[in-house]
Amino acid sequence: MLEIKNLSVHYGVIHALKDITLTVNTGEIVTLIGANGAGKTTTLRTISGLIKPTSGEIMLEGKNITSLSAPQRVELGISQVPEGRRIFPEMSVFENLELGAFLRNDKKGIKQDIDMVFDQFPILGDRRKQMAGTLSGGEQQMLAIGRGLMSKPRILLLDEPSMGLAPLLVREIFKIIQEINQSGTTILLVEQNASMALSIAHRAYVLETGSIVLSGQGKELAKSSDIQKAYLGGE
Amino acid sequence: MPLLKVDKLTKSFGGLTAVSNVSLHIDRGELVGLIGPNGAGKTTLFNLLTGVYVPTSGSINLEKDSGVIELAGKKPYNVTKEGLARTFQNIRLFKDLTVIDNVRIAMHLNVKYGLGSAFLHFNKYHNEEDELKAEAERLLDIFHLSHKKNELAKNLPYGEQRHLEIARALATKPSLLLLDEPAAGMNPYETAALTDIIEWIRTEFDLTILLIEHDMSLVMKICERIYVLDYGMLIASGEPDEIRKNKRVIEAYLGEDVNNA
Amino acid sequence: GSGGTDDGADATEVKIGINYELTGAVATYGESSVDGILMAFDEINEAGGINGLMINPVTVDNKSDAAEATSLATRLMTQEDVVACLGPATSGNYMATIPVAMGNGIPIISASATADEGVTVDAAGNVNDYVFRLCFNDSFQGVTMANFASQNLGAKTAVIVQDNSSDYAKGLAKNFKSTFTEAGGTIIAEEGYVAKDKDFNAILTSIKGKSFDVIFLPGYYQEAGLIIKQARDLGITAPILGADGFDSPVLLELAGPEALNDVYFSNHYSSLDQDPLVQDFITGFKEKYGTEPNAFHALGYDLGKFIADAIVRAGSTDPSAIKDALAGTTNFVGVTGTFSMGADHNPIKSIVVIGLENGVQSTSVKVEPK
Amino acid sequence: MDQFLQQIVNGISLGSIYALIALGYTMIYGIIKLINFAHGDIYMIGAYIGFAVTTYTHLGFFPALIISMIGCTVLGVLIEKVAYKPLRNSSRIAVLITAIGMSFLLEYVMMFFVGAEVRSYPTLIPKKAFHIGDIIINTQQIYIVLTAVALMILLQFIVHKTKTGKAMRAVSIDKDAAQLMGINVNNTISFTFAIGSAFAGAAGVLVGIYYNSIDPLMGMMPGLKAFVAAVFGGIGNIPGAMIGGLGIGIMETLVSGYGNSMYRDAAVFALLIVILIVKPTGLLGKNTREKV
Amino acid sequence: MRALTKKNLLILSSIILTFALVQVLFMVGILNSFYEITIATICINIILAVSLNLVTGFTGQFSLGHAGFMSIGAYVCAIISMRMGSVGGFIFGMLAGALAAAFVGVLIGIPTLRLKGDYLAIATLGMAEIVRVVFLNLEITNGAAGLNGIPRYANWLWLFLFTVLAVVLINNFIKSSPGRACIAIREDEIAAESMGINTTKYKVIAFAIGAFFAGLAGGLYSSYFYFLKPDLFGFMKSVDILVIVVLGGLGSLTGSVIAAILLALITTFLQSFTAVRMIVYAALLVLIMIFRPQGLMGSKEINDILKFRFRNKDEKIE
Ligand SMILES: Nc1ncnc2c1ncn2[C@@H]1O[C@H](COP(=O)(O)OP(=O)(O)OP(=O)(O)O)[C@@H](O)[C@H]1O
Ligand SMILES: Nc1ncnc2c1ncn2[C@@H]1O[C@H](COP(=O)(O)OP(=O)(O)OP(=O)(O)O)[C@@H](O)[C@H]1O
Ligand SMILES: [Mg+2]
Ligand SMILES: [Mg+2]
Repeated sequence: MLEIKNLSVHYGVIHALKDITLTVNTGEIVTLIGANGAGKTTTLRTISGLIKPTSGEIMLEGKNITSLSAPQRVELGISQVPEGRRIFPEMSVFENLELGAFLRNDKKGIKQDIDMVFDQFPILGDRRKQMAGTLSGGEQQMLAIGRGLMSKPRILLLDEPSMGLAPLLVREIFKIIQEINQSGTTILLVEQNASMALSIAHRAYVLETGSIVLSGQGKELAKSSDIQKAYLGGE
Repeated sequence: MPLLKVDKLTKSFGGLTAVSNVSLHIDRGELVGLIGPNGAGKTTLFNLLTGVYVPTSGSINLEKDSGVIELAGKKPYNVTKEGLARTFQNIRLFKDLTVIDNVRIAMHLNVKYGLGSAFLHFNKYHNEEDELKAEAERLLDIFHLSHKKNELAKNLPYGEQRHLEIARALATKPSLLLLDEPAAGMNPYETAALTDIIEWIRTEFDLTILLIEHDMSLVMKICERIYVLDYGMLIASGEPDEIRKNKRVIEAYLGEDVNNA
Repeated sequence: GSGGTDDGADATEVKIGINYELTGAVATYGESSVDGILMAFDEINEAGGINGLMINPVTVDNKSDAAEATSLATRLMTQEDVVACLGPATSGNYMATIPVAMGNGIPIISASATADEGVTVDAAGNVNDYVFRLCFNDSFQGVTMANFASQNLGAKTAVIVQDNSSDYAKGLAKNFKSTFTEAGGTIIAEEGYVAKDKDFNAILTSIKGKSFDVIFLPGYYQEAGLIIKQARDLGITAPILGADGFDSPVLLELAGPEALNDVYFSNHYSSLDQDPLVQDFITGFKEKYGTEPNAFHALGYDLGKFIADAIVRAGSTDPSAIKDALAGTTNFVGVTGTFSMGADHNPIKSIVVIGLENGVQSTSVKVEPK
Repeated sequence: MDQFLQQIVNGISLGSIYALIALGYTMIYGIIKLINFAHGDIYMIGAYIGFAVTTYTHLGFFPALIISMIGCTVLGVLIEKVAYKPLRNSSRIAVLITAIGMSFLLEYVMMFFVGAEVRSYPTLIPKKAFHIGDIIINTQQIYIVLTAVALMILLQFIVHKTKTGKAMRAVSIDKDAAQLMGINVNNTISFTFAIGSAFAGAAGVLVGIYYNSIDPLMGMMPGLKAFVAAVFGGIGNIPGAMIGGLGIGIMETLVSGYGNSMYRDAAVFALLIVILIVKPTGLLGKNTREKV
Repeated sequence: MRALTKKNLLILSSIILTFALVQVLFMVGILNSFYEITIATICINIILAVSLNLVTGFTGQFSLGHAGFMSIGAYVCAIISMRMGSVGGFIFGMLAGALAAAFVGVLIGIPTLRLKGDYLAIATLGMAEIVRVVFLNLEITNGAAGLNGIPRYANWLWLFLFTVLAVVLINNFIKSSPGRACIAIREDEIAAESMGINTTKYKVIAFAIGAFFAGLAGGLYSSYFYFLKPDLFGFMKSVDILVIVVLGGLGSLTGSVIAAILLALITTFLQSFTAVRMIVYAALLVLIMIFRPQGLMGSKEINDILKFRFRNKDEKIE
């Protein structure tokens, strides 16, 4: 579904991504793991069109989208739940979700989908009128995911959805990700919590200082001793 | 008398009571954890302790050599002066300044020369500035940052920024250090390294530490005691093993599957 | 620098500096003055110049800023080698250039710097050799209008509404006040506004509630036009008095003819004056610029003619000789009146008090200087 | 008492003019946090466009108003594209200086072409005075007050009830996140400038008619006062701009009418500072203390 | 004072050299009184710009009222030196003016520095307007007509001396612990406070120092240009100073100095293009900001650049 070919990104003189190639097939959960500063967020932001690559191509279902703007990519079905949530704090929960559906015009469908998000995250339903900025960290994370779903994406990019969440919620979030996937959305997941990510992912890539150093089946990678040592905190 | 004694502390924002009647204490030299669900009021409690918020009611007592003092209602800079230092949940470095300047700024309270020296750079200025610089470099060494001392803080990788924040807090020469989610955004490997550093600085600097963290691998490993907040209220306290088994804590926070912590 | 004669025999032109406010707060006065000056210079050059020398005007813009005026005066005198400088228009900026003129020995003249003190005579009472003006000063106009109010209009009480940001207006107000009270009148209220204000309803409403015989309105036509209109709209019918700052066709455009009744102002000349000099100027000006001239235009025009006349009389382009010629002026005939230069370098000229009816000049009273 | 009421009427009509300009100001501020110093000059250009249209083509009030609004829209969008867009990621103060430069540019270019002299405006709306007791209100005052209120309501509606308004708010909070929602940030900002500038153009024509006097520097003081009004009401807040404008207008009037008119501006600023000290984010500004 | 370090000697000698060079140019007549005015403007603008830079560039407090402080210094100095009529009177007047400005700075700073960003800008703008209106209505300042014939003691020597003094003292301050406290406030007020910095105190200190030097510049201005009027110190003057600071680079003293010189040169050069000078000036302003939004120097100082050069060389050798 999503193909990235020889992608390079620079921030000024910093070479953040070096010649990255990866694919995400329809219906998969693919996870991208790596240390701090490896370039995970950069990868997602480039896919979304927030950053222009220095070279390389991004293909969505065979179509080259490298030169499209971020909003155009949203229209084609790419949605991102960004690092640090980036909800609109001075707007209500409801308005945040409405904005998620900005490009849609089917009023009825939007309404249904908002209800669906409230089903998925009942606590958001209770807080629909509350200013998003006053939500707790976990609630904000749920809102960010719900908002990401509102555009009816074909592929959802998740950047560290478990960061700063209580253990109980972390497990909850991963369960929800799997549910979203099962209902037909392809997922590219970036996580620090590598063990959890690997446990739900079909496939995984390991990023190290801007290059992909390893890839394979999620479960298998989890067993690899290199990975154990570097990212899972194992001995 | 413990180093820090919090008594019936309450903070309300309009209708919401973020911290509700919380009493706790921390003894000298202890390493104490503060955990609880998102929105439980942990950061708010830190903000109360450090003077960012004025408590609605309750008291915060700190024991000093000179006697017990009340911290509630004091301005943040005065709280720091009394020996409390903190890091922030969302990193708040002086992003556009160099690494070493971040630390030097934090040494502000230890500077004795006055405005005259500041303008005219008397000998006093030079002597103290030299000392300051040496001291700052020593701190950076501990966190393996001295080779980056002239880099801008914002250009450091995330993990190193967290380290720099701790170094900066230490530069104020605190007796009590408050760490707000120091391991957030780190992978397990990095978290493990951080755990070691926290233990090490505690002995090296003779510190008392209170830390907030959602990563149980860190909390359960190094905290001697743990307080648990939920909806602004203290729901449990005790040693890691007790907390791990506490039903209310499991229900509200840890979940059933706590074994991987 | 010592002026344009250094170049010796091959000189075919005479450089005259024009240092005016062409941008900034008082740009309109500078702009008008320069238009008048250049019209005069064009006429002179077309007629063969000054003894065969073409006038080369060096125009600079002092941005309505005193320091800039000083800098430009220095530039004109030391870099451009002008033989004399005209302007700036406002007293403050003009005064700032006085030490430059004195230091460089180049005469300066202004046609609109009306401040009583500190212009042609310094604080110690000595005349500034190189400094001249060809307009009367604030006290003459202020005193004239106060006398006009009490003697011609029989006013006992007056309200002053002054442009608080203008030294010209404040100078007029001060002189009006002292003369009017000396003559037994009372000033009921003093109100202020600042240049570029457009809404005067607040002060007008407040004076409407008082009883008084006349309003004295020292200031310029841009605001005066609006004040007169708004006053009449609010039902204030008392006579309104002003000074040469009123003299502009814009006053009529802003206030409209219905509002311009019972309005009197002092001026250098009356456009109704049938003297051919005046009428030729007015038609010539309309041809050249497409509008009616205002006081600044007329004064600027006279200024241009005046400096040329002085150079002719000096018989040389030596600044010091020009200075002497300026000081020795007798009976110069200009659009804005015939005058001789007084010992204090102020012109001795008569004043005209013009009355407006439906926006048209209907009466004029001539007042001779004491 | 009558005099007091008359002063209030005076204050409201003066204040409505400040409000008219402040509305556009605050709206542009709201989206890119820019104190658009050129806004007052767009208002000036609007007045001149209206002047040119009515003087040379003899069209009536409404065509003049519309043409002026269109002209200002084009100008506002152009300025944004040329001068502000390249600075999207620069410090706010850099953009502020650009705005000041832009303001100078408009003033001096205008002065270069039309001269510094004031011009009188054609009477496009017949002026009729109504006497209520001793209080005088004229039709033009009523027009201005009504226009200001109507524009405020319209703006409030656009910003809070329409999709574009939502996009505007989202862009103002977080540009990247807005893009991720599919919002075209550049178009949204252009749209905001278009509306803000159109309003400034309308204000220019209305004020030209009301006071019958325009000049190239006419935008300077009202621009500054409108900025003060917007801050006073809580910058970025639409009803705040209205209340701020009226507040400043009424304050000025009362100080002139009952205090010392020589100290009008000083008194108004002193009052303003006192109010800000009591309410540091303006009358309706939200005190969004950063959560740490 | 470690006066005799290599670096200080280098700075001292370059200062003396600059002075000597200009002095010689004056003496042989290459520079005449016209250039002296330009140089005087540059000196005064440098003092104004570095002092505003301390407030806005280093401490991060957005001030639109610097001309107000300048006018206080100017009027106080003018009035005193007119009464005393001696060089001593001028120096005393200048100090008194600067202190008066600093005093007003503290007075207005304590309540208003709680305000943030644009709200502070409005408060400072308002303060400057109030000062201006007061001068416009006072008897002793001669109202709108202004003061004329102020004794002219300020000459190139004084101007140079005070400019160097202002730059050196402010530079020293920034390189000290209180100076770093100010910079910390600009970077992150909440974090600064958590580091034990009394933010209000340091904001007021920076504000007072800024006002002090602005007052000093005002005193020099009044004496050199011997003429004062309230409208010289309007909003536009504050903007002019801000333009210098931003153009040079917020947080760069070197930048302020360079921008003050550059703008004076541009202004002088444009004087010959009367009709379009302001249009060109405004267009230049916009263009410079578009192409160099961080200002000419960013937040770098001259020695940062020199150091960078040296370091690069070293690296190549290795
Ligand atoms: N805006 C920026 N300007 C300059 N450098 C940047 C910028 N954003 C990221 N970088 C650098 O690019 C590299 C990759 O950063 P990125 O944020 O993609 O890492 P990451 O893998 O998401 O890390 P983390 O786990 O901390 O989120 C890092 O070295 C980082 O310092
Ligand atoms: N300044 C404030 N105004 C209003 N509500 C606030 C404010 N600060 C905190 N709150 C609310 O108080 C509650 C506690 O917040 P706090 O930040 O202390 O949570 P926390 O325990 O640190 O959570 P997390 O683990 O997600 O960081 C939340 O509901 C939050 O929305
Ligand atoms: Mg990341
Ligand atoms: Mg928290």
